[in-house]
Amino acid sequence: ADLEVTHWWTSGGEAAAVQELARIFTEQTEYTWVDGAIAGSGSTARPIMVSRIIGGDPMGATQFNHGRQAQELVEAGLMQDLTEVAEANGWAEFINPPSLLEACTLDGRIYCAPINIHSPQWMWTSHAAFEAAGVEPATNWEELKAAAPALREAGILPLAQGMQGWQTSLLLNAMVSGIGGADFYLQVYEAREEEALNSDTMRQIWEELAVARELSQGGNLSDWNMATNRLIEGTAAAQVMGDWAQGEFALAGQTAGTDYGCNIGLGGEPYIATGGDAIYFPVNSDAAVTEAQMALANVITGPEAQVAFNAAKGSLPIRGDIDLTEVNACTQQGLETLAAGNTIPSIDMLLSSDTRGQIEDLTAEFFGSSLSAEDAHNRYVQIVMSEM
Amino acid sequence: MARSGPPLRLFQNWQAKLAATPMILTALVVFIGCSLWTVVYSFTNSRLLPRLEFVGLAQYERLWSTPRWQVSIENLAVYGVLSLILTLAIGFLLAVLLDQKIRFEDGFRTIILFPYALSFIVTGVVWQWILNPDFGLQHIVRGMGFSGFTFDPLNDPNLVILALLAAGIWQGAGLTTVILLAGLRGIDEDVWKAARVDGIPTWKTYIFIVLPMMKPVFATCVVLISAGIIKLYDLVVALTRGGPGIASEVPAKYVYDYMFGNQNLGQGFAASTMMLAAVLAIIIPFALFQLGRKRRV
Amino acid sequence: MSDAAFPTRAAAPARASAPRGRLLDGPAGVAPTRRMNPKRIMVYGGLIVFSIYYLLPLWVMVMTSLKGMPEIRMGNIFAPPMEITFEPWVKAWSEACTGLNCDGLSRGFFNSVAITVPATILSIAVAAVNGYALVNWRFKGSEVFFTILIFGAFIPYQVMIYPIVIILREIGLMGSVWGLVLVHVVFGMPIITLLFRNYFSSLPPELFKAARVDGAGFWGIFLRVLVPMSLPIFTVAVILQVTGIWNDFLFGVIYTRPDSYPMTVQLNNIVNSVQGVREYNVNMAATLLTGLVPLTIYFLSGKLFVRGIAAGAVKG
Amino acid sequence: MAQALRAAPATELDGISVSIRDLSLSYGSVEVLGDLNLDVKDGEFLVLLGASGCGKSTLLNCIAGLQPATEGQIFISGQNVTWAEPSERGIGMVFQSYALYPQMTVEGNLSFGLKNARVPKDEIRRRVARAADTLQLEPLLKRKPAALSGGQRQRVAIGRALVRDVDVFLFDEPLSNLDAKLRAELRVELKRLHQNLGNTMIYVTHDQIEAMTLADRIAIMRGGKIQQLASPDDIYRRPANLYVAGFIGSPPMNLLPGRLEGNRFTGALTADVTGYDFTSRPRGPEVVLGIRPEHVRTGAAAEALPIRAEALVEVVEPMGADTLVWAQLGQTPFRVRMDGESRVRAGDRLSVGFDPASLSLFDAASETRL
Amino acid sequence: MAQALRAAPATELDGISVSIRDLSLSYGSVEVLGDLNLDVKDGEFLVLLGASGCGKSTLLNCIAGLQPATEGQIFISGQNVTWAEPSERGIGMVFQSYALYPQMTVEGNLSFGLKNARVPKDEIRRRVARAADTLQLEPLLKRKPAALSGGQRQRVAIGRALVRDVDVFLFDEPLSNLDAKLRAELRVELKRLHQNLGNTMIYVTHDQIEAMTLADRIAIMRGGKIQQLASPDDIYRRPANLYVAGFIGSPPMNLLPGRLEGNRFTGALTADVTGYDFTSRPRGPEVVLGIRPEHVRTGAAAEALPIRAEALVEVVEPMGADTLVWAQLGQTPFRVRMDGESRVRAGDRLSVGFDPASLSLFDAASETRL
Ligand SMILES: Nc1ncnc2c1ncn2[C@@H]1O[C@H](COP(=O)(O)OP(=O)(O)OP(=O)(O)O)[C@@H](O)[C@H]1O
Ligand SMILES: Nc1ncnc2c1ncn2[C@@H]1O[C@H](COP(=O)(O)OP(=O)(O)OP(=O)(O)O)[C@@H](O)[C@H]1O
Ligand SMILES: [Mg+2]
Ligand SMILES: [Mg+2]
Repeated sequence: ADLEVTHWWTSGGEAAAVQELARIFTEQTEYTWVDGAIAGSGSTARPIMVSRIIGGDPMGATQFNHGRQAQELVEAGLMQDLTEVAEANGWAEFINPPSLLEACTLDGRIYCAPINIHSPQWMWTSHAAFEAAGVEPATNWEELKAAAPALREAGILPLAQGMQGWQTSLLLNAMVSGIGGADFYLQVYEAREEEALNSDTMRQIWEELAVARELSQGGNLSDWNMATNRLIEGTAAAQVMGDWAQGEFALAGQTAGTDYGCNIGLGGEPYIATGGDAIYFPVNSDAAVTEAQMALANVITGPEAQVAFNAAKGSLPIRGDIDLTEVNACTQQGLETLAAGNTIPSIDMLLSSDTRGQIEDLTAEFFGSSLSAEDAHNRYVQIVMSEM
Repeated sequence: MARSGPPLRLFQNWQAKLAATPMILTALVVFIGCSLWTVVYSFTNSRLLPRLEFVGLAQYERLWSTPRWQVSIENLAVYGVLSLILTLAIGFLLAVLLDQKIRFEDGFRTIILFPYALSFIVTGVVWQWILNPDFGLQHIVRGMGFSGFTFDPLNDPNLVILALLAAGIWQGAGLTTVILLAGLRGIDEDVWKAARVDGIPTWKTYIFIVLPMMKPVFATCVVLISAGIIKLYDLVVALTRGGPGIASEVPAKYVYDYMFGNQNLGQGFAASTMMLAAVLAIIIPFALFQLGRKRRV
Repeated sequence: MSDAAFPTRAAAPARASAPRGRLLDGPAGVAPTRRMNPKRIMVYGGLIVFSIYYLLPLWVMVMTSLKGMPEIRMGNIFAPPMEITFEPWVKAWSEACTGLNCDGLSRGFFNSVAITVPATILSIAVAAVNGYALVNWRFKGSEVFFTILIFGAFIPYQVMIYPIVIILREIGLMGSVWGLVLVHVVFGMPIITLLFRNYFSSLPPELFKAARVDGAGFWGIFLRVLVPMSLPIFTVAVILQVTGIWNDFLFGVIYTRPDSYPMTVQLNNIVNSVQGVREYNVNMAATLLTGLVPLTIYFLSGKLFVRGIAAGAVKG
Repeated sequence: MAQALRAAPATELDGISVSIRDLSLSYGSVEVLGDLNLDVKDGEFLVLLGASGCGKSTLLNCIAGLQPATEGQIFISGQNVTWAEPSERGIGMVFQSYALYPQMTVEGNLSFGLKNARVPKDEIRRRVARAADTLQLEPLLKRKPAALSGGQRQRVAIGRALVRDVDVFLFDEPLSNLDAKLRAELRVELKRLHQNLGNTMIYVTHDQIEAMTLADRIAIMRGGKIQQLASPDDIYRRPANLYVAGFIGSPPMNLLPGRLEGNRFTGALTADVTGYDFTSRPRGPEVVLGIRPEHVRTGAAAEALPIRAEALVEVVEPMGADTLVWAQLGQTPFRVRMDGESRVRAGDRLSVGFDPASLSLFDAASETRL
Repeated sequence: MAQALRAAPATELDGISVSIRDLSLSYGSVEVLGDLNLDVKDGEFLVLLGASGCGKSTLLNCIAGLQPATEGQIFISGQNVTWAEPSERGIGMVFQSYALYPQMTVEGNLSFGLKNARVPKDEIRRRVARAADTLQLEPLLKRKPAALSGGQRQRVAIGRALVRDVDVFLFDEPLSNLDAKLRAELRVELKRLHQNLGNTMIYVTHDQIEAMTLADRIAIMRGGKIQQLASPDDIYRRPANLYVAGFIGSPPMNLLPGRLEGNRFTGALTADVTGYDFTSRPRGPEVVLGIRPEHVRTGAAAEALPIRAEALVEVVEPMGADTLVWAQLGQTPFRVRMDGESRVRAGDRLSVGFDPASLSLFDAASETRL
């Protein structure tokens, strides 16, 4: 049977990763992968996916960021229960960190297959750019700030940051965990303690965000991969972006460590969020499709697909049991962090899309205007506190 | 041959009624039904899926305290007013120019009308490209020696509305021109002659005599243009994605983003209900005006 | 209005023979007008300026689509290509990728045709019948429904996306081409019905009465008397609907599945599937390709369109 | 409505082609036709005449079934057709705007109704040929209406009614879109057609000349009511009320208000109306005296007449065959129609006179004829 | 446009208000006006009469300067205005469709042109008041055109020309949008206006009654050429050619083709035309004899006349004041206008007769009057 898989993996590295996945799926099963890519980003694609599921015309499988995005669909009984497949294949044993599987679980049943771990807290640097400015590549946020004048002097954009809400809020959250630390991050987003939200740390983070706004001035970028491209070209020095940026570097033939640098948590506290993508399987009336769905769930979590997919995409595998000696220095760094248990839940797991969206709107507004850090901070506190 | 007595009321005209069922269904089920559905659910806390848990006016309170919504409303107002005025002004000017018994009228008209054939996606892409600071206008002007020249509306929150206007008018003024031209052509030739005999200069004739005579045609244009303005969405998405920051957000995008992106249907519904209310606030006076006009004639 | 700018005959010089002792001194014949007086210059000047504004984007699109990426990066977007390449067109049509599908716009093109043709025909058929019923067979409440319909033209689509998903689900058309066709019929209905209603009400009512006396029924009158004389308005309706439906993005993306995505969705995918550098030339070629069908229709039937607009839109 | 009401007693409708009983029609709260009764005899040429907006077309549409009546009944050829479809009523209709089907040839226009009625092809051909022959349309059969002149179009429109072999022809101002000359010609043709066919014809117009020349009887309408139904001659000579008197005749009757005491009228002039054929005596002394401009004699001819006065000429309109004189009789405007040969000038004093037999008297209060 | 060239020699244009010299106008290759010459006297009321499309409006537009002539000259009040702007020509114009400015009040309509010419406010007020007075527009000054009746609108249109204090008034079918009654009334008003103002007026119409009643002289046009320019009486009694004879009169003149040998006419009837006032002798024997329906005498009156015949009555049209009889004289249709009192019926034989002095003879080949 044909299995239609919808997703928004359309950038260069992402597309290459999907390619791998589709290849393996076709090789290992008798089913066909029908690609349903929707370009744009999650915010373009998700409504389409949701409306199709609600509209009773579901695709075979679909990407969501795992966490709370699909929770209501699951609650409404629109998603296939994968518990049997998971138990038969022992997902609980190899999926690491276990929080990944937890995010797929509702009332003890499993509804999605995690496919990768996305860590958004990375600061990427372009060695060529720093070289041109005659300074050492920055390894943390402070160094970047220090190098900024020299970079500007050399006509290099210190920080290449897309102006879209999700990218600017990604920067904010990277600062929360990188500057504030893991506990602070949890206090803010999990416990949503008023104290933490109003703390000096948080205040300072917003000041830093204002600095980032300064540093990214003149970039006029919107898509993240355009920003990454500036780094590849060497016309911008740094970008705070998820590990998927590596896909772009890889595609451009650049080598981690020599051509570009990577710093978890902006070079501060090395914690990575263990969010990522998961594949959900909408309930379906066609038995053949259901079989194909189970087969795909199995393939996705299998070692071969994990290696191929994550290598191409630059993300981390969900299995603790596979050998990734081949991977590059940056991925290695991520794996080590993971192995050390320095993980925090991703923002998708902690906040509703609604709250997350509001934060994105706030940071977008912040970057696109001269809103003061203090005002922004106050509004930020309100948004987070209003999370239901 | 004569039928026995008057036919039942319901079956009078039954074919017409039958033929009009698609319209009746559309009007009742889609336009009224869906709108009501939306209004009802705007009082709930529906998130990803609609559910009837009423929360009173909470969604509206939040809506009006959200800066992005306020910006959206402001943008729509600014864009709407400017676009309405400019489209009408440019449309009328072009119609007047085309009405001067010129050569190649068909050619000019086609040139002015063709963007209307393109989708907003296309329009957005093209204008994004032209306004791109690194390749487009700014780059060209700088290349001509004005190295200090800065024109980057797509990245300037204060100017981004200009970019939307340039693209929106480029796309839409053609239709207005054609309608107004048809209106101009419909004006009694004798009025022109009378004005010439009275010694009234052409421009004055246009402004003081012809323009007021075209009120109904302008009304048609205003309806068409405002329907487009309220729905303004695709162009923003294609051209600016609401950016820089939230500088070019519009209500329709707010609705869409909240309903689907942020998975807060209740909020989206509240926003769309507000849009609906705005539409009513525009249409009802207009409809009354039309009614009044008919009655007077 | 303006005097004839191009006199068919130049002012005749005083004729040699003076018949019947007429006065020949003083102005005679056509007043000498310079071919280009200041007013004319302003008229043409204005038109040309606007034409540039309108044509520039098209020019840029075409030129960019014919350039290679290196030339684009170096250069002037307004300059014609130094080296013409059709590579971007080929790529846009058949090679550009979205996810795993690397067949460019070609698939979307046929999908668009498959959606546009039935949707146009059906929506015009329904709207024409509506207009006819509204003008010639008024029944109690018909104007009310029409008012609601017109009101519907203003409702932002977003308001209705969700409930329509539910409606389509309930009637089992979600995701099928027919569901999309239905959506287009519904949303095209207000304006097209308005057009037909205005047009039919501008036809003499006696025609309708004569046909009734002649024993033609509801459909007989419509099909055999009114439709054959409604060419201008059908042209307008066809043009508006073809462009509207062809250019639709929102409904196309929500109410269909990927294998039946229309061209605009493919275009959006291509434009937004940035892989490394934005391939502006491919984007422009894709954009042009997508706009080709409606553009062609406009260029071919511009005159009819204008005439139809005059017949159907001006009487508000 | 009960079956019993439908068929009118046969005797009652004998020789009556179209009978209208208590017909009312309102648009919303506006009453356009009020309680109208009218019998049209078999083969009669009835003209509905009235000012614009008086409801002539509405009445015709009711008869044709194009406009459902609010109340009342309509009988055609003895059948109650109040609720019948237009095509079932045995009527043919001709419209002011011709209402030809523009995309069909003349032949198509003529045969459309027959095709709808599924008349056999042969029969259609026969009937079209006959109508074309009657109306001299043969050379035009293959043309489209756009390629015809106004008069030809009107003939096709008549032909369309003709082929349907109906009992009753309805005409709604069929000539008013034509120029004066053509109108005069077609008028005669229509009259001839009626003489040949002998059908019942109901003809709406607001042109009195048409009404006077064509009608067997004229129904003068005003505000949805019939003011007078009589032969053209009666209407011209004995208008039933002031409205009809003022409406008929061009220029209209001179109307002089005054008082009537015994047989003595005093107003702009003094007259002894002995010899006037009273149908009723006035209720009060206030009356209006009417005299048609063409019944006024002038100069020497006036001297011999019982009623005489002197008028001051204001404007003279020579109209070829005759001359219209606009004069003042005291303060009242007074029109006189004179021979085309007469030479009168503005400012002249004109002695006028007329016969009591040619005048009309109306009660000023009720406005009806005395 | 040197000033010196403009004034024409005074003597030649003395007493001439509008003079048109060799005027031609073509649209592309279609000649609409051909070498037209026309002098309109000071204070004259000239009517341009002709069938639709004969170029009447075009000529008027040329005079007004709304249509540049292809060739020729136009003089108004002694000035060569061939190239002048309409507003500089000293003309006022009134259009068929009124062409009022709909969004301005009546007052605004009247004063807009003056304001534009920067006439002082006081003067404007004075002139508007005068025009309003002349045309009885005072109570309407504050209304908009939409709130006026047809006749009132037409009066405003005239007023707009009036306030401009011009020498020449141009009217393009100003009454043809009005109904018959109103038309008759306004016609008289116009005549009165002309009598009071004494301006030159050029008036286009295709209604002969208007032409006959209003004109000092009528110019009959056909295909862009003037066929006859003469007083109404002359045109009616002595039509210059067959076209004019057939055009004027309703119903038109009876035209009987035949042969003229000496003074003996043979055709549908035989007649001795001794007493006819020949202006030229025919070139061939083929002639056409014309006699107006109203000059035909019938019955006893016919017996006394030199020319007599018998006609077969076909259709009788009673028209109130008189009766039209459509008859056959041999094979030729023959119209007779009789008194309204006469009682003739279709099928009757009618003896007709007329006086040679009242008939017209035309050369059959050149179609001109003999
Ligand atoms: N659809 C309608 N709704 C309301 N009033 C109407 C409608 N149709 C006609 N009327 C009114 O009915 C009256 C009679 O109209 P009708 O057309 O019968 O007049 P008419 O005598 O034929 O006039 P005319 O000579 O102008 O044709 C008019 O006053 C008109 O305003
Ligand atoms: N703009 C034009 N181009 C070509 N031909 C024209 C134009 N305007 C008028 N004509 C032609 O010139 C001729 C005279 O037109 P004009 O309007 O003067 O006629 P008219 O005598 O006023 O007729 P009517 O009584 O119908 O108003 C007509 O045959 C017409 O077809
Ligand atoms: Mg009528
Ligand atoms: Mg004319």
